[in-house]
Amino acid sequence: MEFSGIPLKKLRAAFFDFTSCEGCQLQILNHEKNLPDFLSLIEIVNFREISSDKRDDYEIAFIEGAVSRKDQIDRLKDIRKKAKLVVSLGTCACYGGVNAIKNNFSIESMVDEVYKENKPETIPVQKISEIISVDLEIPGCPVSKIELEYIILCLALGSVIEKKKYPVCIECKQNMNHCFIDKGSLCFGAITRAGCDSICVNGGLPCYGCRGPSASVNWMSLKNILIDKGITEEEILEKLSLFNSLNEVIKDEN
Amino acid sequence: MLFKTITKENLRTFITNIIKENQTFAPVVVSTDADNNPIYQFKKVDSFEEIKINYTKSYSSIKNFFLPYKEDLSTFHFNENGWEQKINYRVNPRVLFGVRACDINALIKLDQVLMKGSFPHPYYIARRKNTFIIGLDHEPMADCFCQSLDTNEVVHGFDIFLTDIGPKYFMLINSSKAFNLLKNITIEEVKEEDRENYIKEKNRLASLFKSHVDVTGMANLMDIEFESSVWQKWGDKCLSCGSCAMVCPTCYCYTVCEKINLSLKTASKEKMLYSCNLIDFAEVAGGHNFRPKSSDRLKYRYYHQHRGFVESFDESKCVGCNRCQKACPADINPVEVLRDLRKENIK
Amino acid sequence: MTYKIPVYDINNEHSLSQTPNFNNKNALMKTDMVYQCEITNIVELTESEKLFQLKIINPIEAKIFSFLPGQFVMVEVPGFGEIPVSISGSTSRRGSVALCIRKVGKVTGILHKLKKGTMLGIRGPFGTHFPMKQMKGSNILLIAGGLGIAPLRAPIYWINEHRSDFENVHILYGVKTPEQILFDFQFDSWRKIYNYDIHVIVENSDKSWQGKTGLITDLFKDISIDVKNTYAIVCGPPAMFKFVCDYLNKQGLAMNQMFISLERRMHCGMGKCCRCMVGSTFTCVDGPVMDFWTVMNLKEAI
Amino acid sequence: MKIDMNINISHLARVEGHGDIHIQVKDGQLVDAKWSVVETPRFFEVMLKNKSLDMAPLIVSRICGICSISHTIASIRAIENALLITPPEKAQKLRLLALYGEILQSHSLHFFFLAMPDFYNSHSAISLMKTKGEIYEAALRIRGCANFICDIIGGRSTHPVSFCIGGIAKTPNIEEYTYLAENLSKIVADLEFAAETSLSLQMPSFERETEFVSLKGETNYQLIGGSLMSSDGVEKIENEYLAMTNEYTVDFSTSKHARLSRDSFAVGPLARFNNNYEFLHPEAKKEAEKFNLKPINYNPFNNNLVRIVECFHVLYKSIHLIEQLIEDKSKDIVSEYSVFEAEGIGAIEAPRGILYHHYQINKKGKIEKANCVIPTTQNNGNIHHDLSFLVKQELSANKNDKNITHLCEMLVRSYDPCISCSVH
Ligand SMILES: Cc1cc2nc3c(=O)[nH]c(=O)nc-3n(C[C@H](O)[C@H](O)[C@H](O)COP(=O)(O)OP(=O)(O)OC[C@H]3O[C@@H](n4cnc5c(N)ncnc54)[C@H](O)[C@@H]3O)c2cc1C
Ligand code: SF4
Ligand code: SF4
Ligand code: SF4
Repeated sequence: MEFSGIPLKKLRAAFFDFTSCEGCQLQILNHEKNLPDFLSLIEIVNFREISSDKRDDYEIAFIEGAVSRKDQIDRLKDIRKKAKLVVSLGTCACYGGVNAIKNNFSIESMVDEVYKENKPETIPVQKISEIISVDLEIPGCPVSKIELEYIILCLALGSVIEKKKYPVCIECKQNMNHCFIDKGSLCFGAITRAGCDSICVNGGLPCYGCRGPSASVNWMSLKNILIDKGITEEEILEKLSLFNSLNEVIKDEN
Repeated sequence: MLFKTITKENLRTFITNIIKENQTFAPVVVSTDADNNPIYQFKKVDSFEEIKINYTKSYSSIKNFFLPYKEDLSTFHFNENGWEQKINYRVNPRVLFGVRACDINALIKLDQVLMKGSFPHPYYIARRKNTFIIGLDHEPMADCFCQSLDTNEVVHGFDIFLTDIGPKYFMLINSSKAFNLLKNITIEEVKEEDRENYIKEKNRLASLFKSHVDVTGMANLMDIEFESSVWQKWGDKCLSCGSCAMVCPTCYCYTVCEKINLSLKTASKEKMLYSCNLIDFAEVAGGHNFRPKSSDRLKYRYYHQHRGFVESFDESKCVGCNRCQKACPADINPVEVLRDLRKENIK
Repeated sequence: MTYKIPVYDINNEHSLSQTPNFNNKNALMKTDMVYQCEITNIVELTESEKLFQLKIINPIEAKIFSFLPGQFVMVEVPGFGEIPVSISGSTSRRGSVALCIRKVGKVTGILHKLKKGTMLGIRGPFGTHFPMKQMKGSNILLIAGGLGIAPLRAPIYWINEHRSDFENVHILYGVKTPEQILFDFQFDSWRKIYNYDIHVIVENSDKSWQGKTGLITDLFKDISIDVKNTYAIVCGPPAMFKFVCDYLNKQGLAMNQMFISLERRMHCGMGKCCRCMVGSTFTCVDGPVMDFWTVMNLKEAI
Repeated sequence: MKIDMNINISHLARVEGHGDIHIQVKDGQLVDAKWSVVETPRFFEVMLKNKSLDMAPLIVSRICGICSISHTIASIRAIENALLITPPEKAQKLRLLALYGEILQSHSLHFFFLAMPDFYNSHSAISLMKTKGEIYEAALRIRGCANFICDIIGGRSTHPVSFCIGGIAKTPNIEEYTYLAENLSKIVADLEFAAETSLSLQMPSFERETEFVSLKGETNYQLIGGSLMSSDGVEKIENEYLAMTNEYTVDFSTSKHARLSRDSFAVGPLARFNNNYEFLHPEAKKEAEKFNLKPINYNPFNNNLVRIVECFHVLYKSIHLIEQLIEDKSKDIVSEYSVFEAEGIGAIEAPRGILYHHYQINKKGKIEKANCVIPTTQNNGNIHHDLSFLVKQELSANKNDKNITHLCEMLVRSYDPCISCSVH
């Protein structure tokens, strides 16, 4: 197959789920209008949630979810061995996501509280790249299907995948939203990588940074701005840790 | 230009009828800020009643009716033999009602770049020629500094411009299109008292400005103060988020991005307004960035406004609307930046 | 009675139905309409550089397209992007455009995957050129660093095609490693047939390299220049041209007798996207070719 | 014939999350049949500790990607019940509309993409799409429209962003309503076509008497709040949900089980249908009649058909609700509130059945303690018991292990378990 002089490769893809809500996988079936075209670009050889076919000859492994149990580590390593390209799909896989809030509590007390008996085994939440090497990260809680379509197309065409370097504020302005910060509230859009079309702010929620930091982060300035607006440090930290995606930003603080 | 007056009642009828037959955009309330002040935007309206005729200023400027945030420059259609490129400049006529003087002056500045000079921009021209502009005078807000930049008065660039002189509006008619439309409604000749009221009102409005900044010699100052620590000071605050350029009525720089449709049958070449504050604005092949620091980029934005544009067109690119400060999460204030540069803030 | 605003259809403007002529900068035209080209030949120069030979398909467009040494075109790979590339061929071969392209990213990466026969688009020519006519009767110094040799090929051909107009021609060419040398297969003909004096120097050499090792300025020891009657054309990375021009200036070569070609990010080529602005100058319209004096007077030029 | 058989399905496909089926038969006698959930627990209830109220709906939304709107609404409802907030009527209508959207989205996902391949002996909808193109075109349009409702009302179909404590952050404009209404009307034909085709689908014959739990309809097919009921005659108010669920742990599953009057009970489409049949939209009832469905129905496989029936219900209800919303010119969409020490429960009908969120709030407005009871958790016991019943029935009909495996998988799927949800 060829597209305008460029060889086109139908990649064998597998989708695997780890600790997550499976919302990112669900996005694959969304954007229904484009679905037939989307499915014609890849050959899905393993996707438990929608198919009972299972093959191990995949080239790309899309990994959804974080790691939170020992057996998942071996499963991941096995996938890494088989796949040419490992892609972290969604904020859980890229950063730990909401699951990582769990890491603020002691494992034992947590298990005791929820299970009186028949206690399950569990370990602190880790992102995929802490366990195996990852070739591509597609954050988002959930991932944006439009972005996913773009990435699949680039992979099929062997083209460079361009990540937006600018922050969510640009998209927020394109959508003619009134800035949360001007309203006196907190928003992390200014330090978060764009690509979601500022979907949260459009819907009335500030951006809590599920897509991770943009290419230019000025955390000290943003923090001062928020404190000036009367937002407490405690609240800033609570919101900053919702997705575990902006940690590296605070690290710069010291 | 023709000068007439129109009663408030007739204006209402006039606008109501315009709304009925044309896509009309006018200021409406969309939100409130931390101090409970209303936030306005130009939105499509279906009746005169929705319009906030006494609005202050719109949060985003009207430039996006002429330079949309995103616009397809062309599309490619693939076939067995290769591809075919298609371009279309068609724009449906629309009306903007309630445009401020500074915003009209901003359009005139954009006209300089995009309609005149080298390589006129057909996309802009198509939009400009199909937009009917009805301007409206207003009391400046405390932070408006358009007077300092000579953009609080308009002489062209619009179809109709209105000034409230009590029971009626003083009306400047500046296009045959406007003249023809106005044949539908009763308008009156300007009487002696109207002229008096008009001048009085104009003087009153001019006297209300509270924000001023001296821009004389600014172009050279920009060069002289190129290494000034002022840039570091403001650069440290800047989040490099680009909000300022997005809302600014005269920022027009852009990026281009091409997208192939999933069907592989078509592709589009999309233009997207950009901002010189964004980190990769001046990044080139090999990864070299000509403006790596946020202070370099912030400086550059001012440099383009108060030096680059002056060099080409003998006037600043900034019109003094202060939208950039309102939209800036870091509250970076152009008046303060320029004063700092003039060393006026040092006591 | 109607309140309907009449449509103004700009598509009806006469000039918009004409083939765009990018040499006519002030006309209203379909500025984003490309000339379709076929890739007629691809020469693999090194691992990362290829020379593409394009032929403009439409005869009218082929006739309109004319350029001067130093100018560039915007190369369109539909669906992937459009990039500025200097024209690296002779001005006299109408309808034919040679481009030497280094693989660095998205568009250039795709270009390197293309095969002979593929259709591309170009717009242009854009930008300023080396003032070849003004240089008449002088000695010429052509100095290239790395990929900088690509834009120099146009003046190299020009000078040969007007050989009697020029005195001595020196080509000084510096690269990092021997494998990076471009167009060495042409050096013989440039020396023998064009009668140019060519010197090549390599920064980091290996055993296979027989020639000189060092920085490009080391080559000045091998030639003598008459600073009164010499023009220099310098192409290469900013650090290199600054170094070279400063040296030549110290030797007495006037700043406005040295021409360089600047590189900036560009998305339109027409002074609209502002990406290539240096201070207040558009590299695409007022450049990329500028004399050293102008460059040194630009803020953040280097 | 005395046969031995071991069926071990690990990570059952075409369900949300990870669950295993284990069947052991010796000498033709069932030794063991297990439905065991092996999903890793995420400890959402602990994560909520000491969190600000506005964070709760955002966090719990991530319990499940398919029914995130349900979790969000249940969470907000729990907080509102605790703090005695009454959201404006318009906000309530919009929430209900979003829930309709989610039910349509989830049901059509399950029916066409997860369940349907079983009836055509196919492994996945992706391969089935090639042979049953027409049905899938209709299915994609239905899902597209369902997602569109969620996008418009919730800002996004997965993990909505527009719902807030006290109401809703934004309302659609007239253009959006009209566009929605037009699209919904268009897919009526698609749904009818899908229903028509489904008439030929043979549901396996199987019946096991069980108890059905759902919200209690008073005047309508209740989906948000109200009282709780079971088909065995138990009735409780929302706040007494614990008496309705009685969760307990088992050693073969990371998800808990639940019971009421019997060993297990069922929630979900069939439970709602059995308990609230009279309140179904007439068009949905007509559909049920075509399928020969009448309450009370004890065949869990019929959950599949009831999903189609419910799709009709929510589709017609949505069209009607949008008409009302277009008329509703009120601008009031959020109620103000203050925080105090309080406790509240929110019960709603998620696509897979009744869902409860329960929070204790301290006087600083932080969550002190949380509890969430998920539909699939409540169904797990029932699935588990159904399995042994089904295997016994099939053994006596002399079915082979391939047949039995297929039926067991289908049985579990017919509950559309949301496993990661159940192990939250
Ligand atoms: C006047 C001029 C003449 C040039 N002549 C040549 C030539 O003869 N041969 C040659 O190989 N290269 C030439 N270049 C450089 C060439 O334009 C870039 O290598 C090319 O744009 C990179 O495109 P890309 O899509 O492959 O890279 P990308 O994947 O887009 O990015 C790689 C890098 O290139 C930068 N970049 C992206 N777009 C542009 C752009 N439009 N202009 C400049 N940098 C960009 C990015 O910031 C990034 O750092 C010239 C540039 C200019 C301005
Ligand atoms: S609301 Fe958030 S994303 Fe939008 S402009 Fe403000 S800070 Fe940026
Ligand atoms: S707005 Fe922020 S939180 Fe929302 S999707 Fe975008 S990046 Fe994620
Ligand atoms: S720079 Fe700021 S004040 Fe000046 S025109 Fe732009 S937005 Fe208005």
